[in-house]
Amino acid sequence: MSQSITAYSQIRSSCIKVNGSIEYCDENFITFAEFIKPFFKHLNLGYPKFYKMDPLSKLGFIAAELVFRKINIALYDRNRVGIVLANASSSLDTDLAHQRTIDNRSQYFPSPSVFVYTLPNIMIGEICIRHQLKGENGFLISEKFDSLLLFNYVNELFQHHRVDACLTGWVDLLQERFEALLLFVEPTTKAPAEEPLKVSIPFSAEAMDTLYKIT
Amino acid sequence: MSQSITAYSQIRSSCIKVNGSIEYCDENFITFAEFIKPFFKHLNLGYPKFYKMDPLSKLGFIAAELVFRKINIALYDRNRVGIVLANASSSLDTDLAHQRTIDNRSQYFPSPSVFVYTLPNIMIGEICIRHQLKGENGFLISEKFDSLLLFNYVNELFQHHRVDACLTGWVDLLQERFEALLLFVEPTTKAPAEEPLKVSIPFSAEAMDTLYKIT
Amino acid sequence: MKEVYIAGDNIISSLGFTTTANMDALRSGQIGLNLVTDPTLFPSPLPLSLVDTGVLEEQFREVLTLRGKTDSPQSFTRLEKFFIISIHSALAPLPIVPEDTGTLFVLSTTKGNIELLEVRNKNQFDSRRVFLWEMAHVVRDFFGFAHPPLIVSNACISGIVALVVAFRYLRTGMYEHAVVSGGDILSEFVISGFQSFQSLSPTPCRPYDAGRDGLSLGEGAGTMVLTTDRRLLKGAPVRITGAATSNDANHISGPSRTGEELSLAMLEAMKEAALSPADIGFINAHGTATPFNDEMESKSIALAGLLDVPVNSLKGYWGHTLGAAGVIESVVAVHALEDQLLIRSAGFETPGVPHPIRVISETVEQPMNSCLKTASGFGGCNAAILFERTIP
Amino acid sequence: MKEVYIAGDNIISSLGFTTTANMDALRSGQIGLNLVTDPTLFPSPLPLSLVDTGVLEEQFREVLTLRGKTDSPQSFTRLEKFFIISIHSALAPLPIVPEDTGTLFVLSTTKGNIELLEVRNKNQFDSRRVFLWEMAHVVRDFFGFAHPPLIVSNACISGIVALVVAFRYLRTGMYEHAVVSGGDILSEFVISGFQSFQSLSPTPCRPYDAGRDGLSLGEGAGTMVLTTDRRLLKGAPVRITGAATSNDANHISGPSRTGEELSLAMLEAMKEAALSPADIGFINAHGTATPFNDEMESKSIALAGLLDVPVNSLKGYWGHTLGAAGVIESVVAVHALEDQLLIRSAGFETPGVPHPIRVISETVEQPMNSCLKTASGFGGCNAAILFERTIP
Repeated sequence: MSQSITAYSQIRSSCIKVNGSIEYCDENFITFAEFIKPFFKHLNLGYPKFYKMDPLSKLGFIAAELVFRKINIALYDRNRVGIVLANASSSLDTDLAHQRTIDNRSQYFPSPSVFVYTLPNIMIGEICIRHQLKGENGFLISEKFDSLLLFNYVNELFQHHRVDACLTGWVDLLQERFEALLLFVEPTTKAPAEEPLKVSIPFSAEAMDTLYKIT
Repeated sequence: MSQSITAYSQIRSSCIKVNGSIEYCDENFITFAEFIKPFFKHLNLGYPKFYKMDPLSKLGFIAAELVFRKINIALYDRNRVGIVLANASSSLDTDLAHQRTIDNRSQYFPSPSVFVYTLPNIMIGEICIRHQLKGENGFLISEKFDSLLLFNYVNELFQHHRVDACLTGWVDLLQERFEALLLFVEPTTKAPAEEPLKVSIPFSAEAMDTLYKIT
Repeated sequence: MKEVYIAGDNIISSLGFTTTANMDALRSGQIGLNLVTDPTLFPSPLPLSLVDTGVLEEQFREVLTLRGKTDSPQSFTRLEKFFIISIHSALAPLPIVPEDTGTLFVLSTTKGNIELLEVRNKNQFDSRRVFLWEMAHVVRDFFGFAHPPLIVSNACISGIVALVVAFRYLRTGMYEHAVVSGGDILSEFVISGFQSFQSLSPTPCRPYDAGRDGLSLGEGAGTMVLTTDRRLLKGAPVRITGAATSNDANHISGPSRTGEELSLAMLEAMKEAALSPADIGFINAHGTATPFNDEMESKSIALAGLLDVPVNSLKGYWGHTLGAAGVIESVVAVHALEDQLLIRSAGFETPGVPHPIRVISETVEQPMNSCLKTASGFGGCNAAILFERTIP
Repeated sequence: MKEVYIAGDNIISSLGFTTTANMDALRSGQIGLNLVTDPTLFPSPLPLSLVDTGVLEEQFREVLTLRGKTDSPQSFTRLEKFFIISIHSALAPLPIVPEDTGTLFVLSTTKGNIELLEVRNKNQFDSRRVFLWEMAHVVRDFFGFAHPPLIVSNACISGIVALVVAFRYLRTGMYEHAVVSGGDILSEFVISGFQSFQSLSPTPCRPYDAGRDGLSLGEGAGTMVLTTDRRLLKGAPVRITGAATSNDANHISGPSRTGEELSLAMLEAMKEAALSPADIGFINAHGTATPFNDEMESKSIALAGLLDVPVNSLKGYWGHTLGAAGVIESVVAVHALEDQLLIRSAGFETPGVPHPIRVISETVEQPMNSCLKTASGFGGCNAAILFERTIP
């Protein structure tokens, strides 16, 4: 059994790409919020929950959204679609925001809507809610993008027949530095006729490294 | 502005069709449950909630599922996808089941899991949950399939810019007699390139009548 | 797009058989929920809002006479009598006639003649009478409406959906007038079902209160007559100017956790009417007094930016009247606008929802121009409709 | 596929620094949650389960000596000390060495050295130390693990996910041994956050009890050493035979309304292990004692057909230890299996969940062969793992 990457999205520097094609570029931004808001509006999703998310979840949400524009998720058993993500900074960007709310006892105002995002896998939850994915999930941490870390984890999921398909990749954000690479992985034999928007790249750590470099 | 039917499903007699093609037939069943269970398993959706639904919701759920295999719902603003359904029997099939639980005071056991299905629009709720549709919804009753009733309602939704797309149709079930015709309706201009599984039939009461007759 | 005006209305409830009787009762703070002991409805005493059967029969005979009908009162079910009296009462003072091909008839109900399923009621009527369309046809035939009824059965938002569809059909000119009638009766069927959910309060329900512990059920009917022909109306009629529905897509019997979807409907209705939060005079909300519903509504009101707007629920007066609720509560909303009256939200004492909504705790007069009416129900459905005064 | 055995373990908690000390305390019903007054953690007294700092420092100096290290104890954070003592204690009696390229190191934590963000702790350590990978590298370097750590940070299920990934990697032969360590400390950061959710109980938490009113927090660390080489083990070791995770896809901070998704993970783990409900000796569940979590778990247990299986939660002993919870509770589950012991679910008196789950109310010995360990957490994540005795 071999797997392929059948859709992927990339967000870095000033561009957003899907299956290798540029969807959006903006060089003139200072914060991540300024960069992503116009693109979110452009997608016209009517998903006001997006505005409540922390920046990390927003980044992962948009990257996942782009992948699922190329995949018809209704064709999959959603209990068997997994999500495995990794990053370097965990939820530190939002941790800093929560810490600020408690630093000063006279201005002590911890907010549950901030605190809930002080876990990196909340991003997985947001993506699962949006696309009703209920399968395996795991969030891993590594100092740098580690293709083998993700490849091994996802490959084992397929070897143990725990998933029919898996969204995997790297979504990292800390203080306005951000990058995302998300891949949809499924068995190579999955009938492509019904989903012509897909690509087909053999799933390997090397392929992930290549896609990460050209992100 | 004109609308088209871009995907449709039909369930009647002993066959299930999508966009006019037969997906499944079974002549040898007595109850609706016997008819639909093998087909649900064949779809391999991994959606155990299905087994808890009442027969009417099961019928609507399957008909909707087939439509959304031809439509990539991730390409739509789900706050602006409506559902307007109609039937003749309301939830009477399940009303009879609830009534049986209270008919005899010595065997009085009303169950919330039955009672909740004694409203026909619960079927709309089940379809909305499955596909995360949050737009306009309405459930109408008519003695017989009434194409003009549904056409007018849905057409007004488009005229008032209340929806970008709408699932509409007839889903009726009472004591083992059942029929469903569901249509996905959207503006004719909607870019078809990204969704080649779609059909394109101008949306009109006449077109609905034709599809109903050949259900 | 045409303007859609409210031309006339009626309410039938435990508080009376006319809009005036009901408005007077609400104004004086009269509660229609009483502890009822009726084993055909429920084995133990329960606070219910019941329509008086003696007055009902008397009123129905009067309508038969006035309409020149020779039918036996026994050939109509309790709910059909509700509808017929209510529609007659709403239409009587108006020059709008059912037989006119420009008149739309919309009927809202959740369970129709459901009590006919009970063993004790078998054989009293043709079994087809439990079909909602058959019941609606009986009402249609009584008045001779030119068109078959448009029947809405969309759980607890049915009444609002019925008004919304009439509003839209009139707005684009498909019809000139609409008679929108909603009703439901109390039955063992419905009470046993809500009881199985453990969602009934042992005392009259208390929307938005910290001590709320479930809903109360009621029965009734309401009618609202709409028209696009202002020449038929005197003074400065109230208009419908926006409406929307939405779905939680979350759970079939519990409300949204976030309230986003109801707020979506509220915001869409306001957008259609081109009104901002500061323009809204009051919100007549659903307010069933179940812990989760009221909590969700407070979140929706906060999300829609309406925390400064006075809010009431009428459920504390006559309980949840299901398919009637959206219509009768809208009739009150329209009259409250006309009378410039904020009606106290009965049963409310101590704030008990997560967001600081402004629940109306005393009935007072106040200048205002619009009311946002909302409803939510099983199946995750939400609806919002906007009533606005016509500035004379 | 290879068999995966538990070779050794350790628990550090308020109840002691060894598995034996913790098991003895649980057996005798000792509760580690005490009312703590510490303004650096929280302004008012709160029941917390804290690791004794004096013993911690003493134990850490001993490990430095035993491992021949000349580092200053001040160059390690509190959590790093937890991890180092725990891993040292678990590995000490075993012939498994960190430097072996066949040994995998998996580390689970939710917040790592989060207390370094506090103003009072600034400049004590390099600011990089708040990154989870930097903290894990400190632990790796201490022991000289051949491979970089595999770091899991998946909310409250982190510890189980860490065990699951080690199980899978060993099963297919990618590694021969695995050291799985989970830990978290209590900090103002975490306590203030849970407090903002109003989910902390003022008294020691009471999982599944009708009077439960929120969770209690604790700190600690646990280590489990896994191997596929049975020759290294004496007697009849416990194995891991199945595991799965799932997501509710419903809400980021509230559990599923139906419990379907946790039951999905439970059923998948049982399917992988080829066990039926009748084979399960007991369930060590998550049981945080928040009203909704415990309610959801009871639904999952019912859906998975496990209502006849005894259930406990260990949260009543040492609270919710976050990234440590999955590992330390699994260590207890393994020893309970070895000792044939059903451990009382502390804090439980009156059933208070919708389904009649069999909460263990007295610690008793009972023959049994397997334990299903579950966890659920923020982000809608659920996990289940199956421990089975090897029949000698």
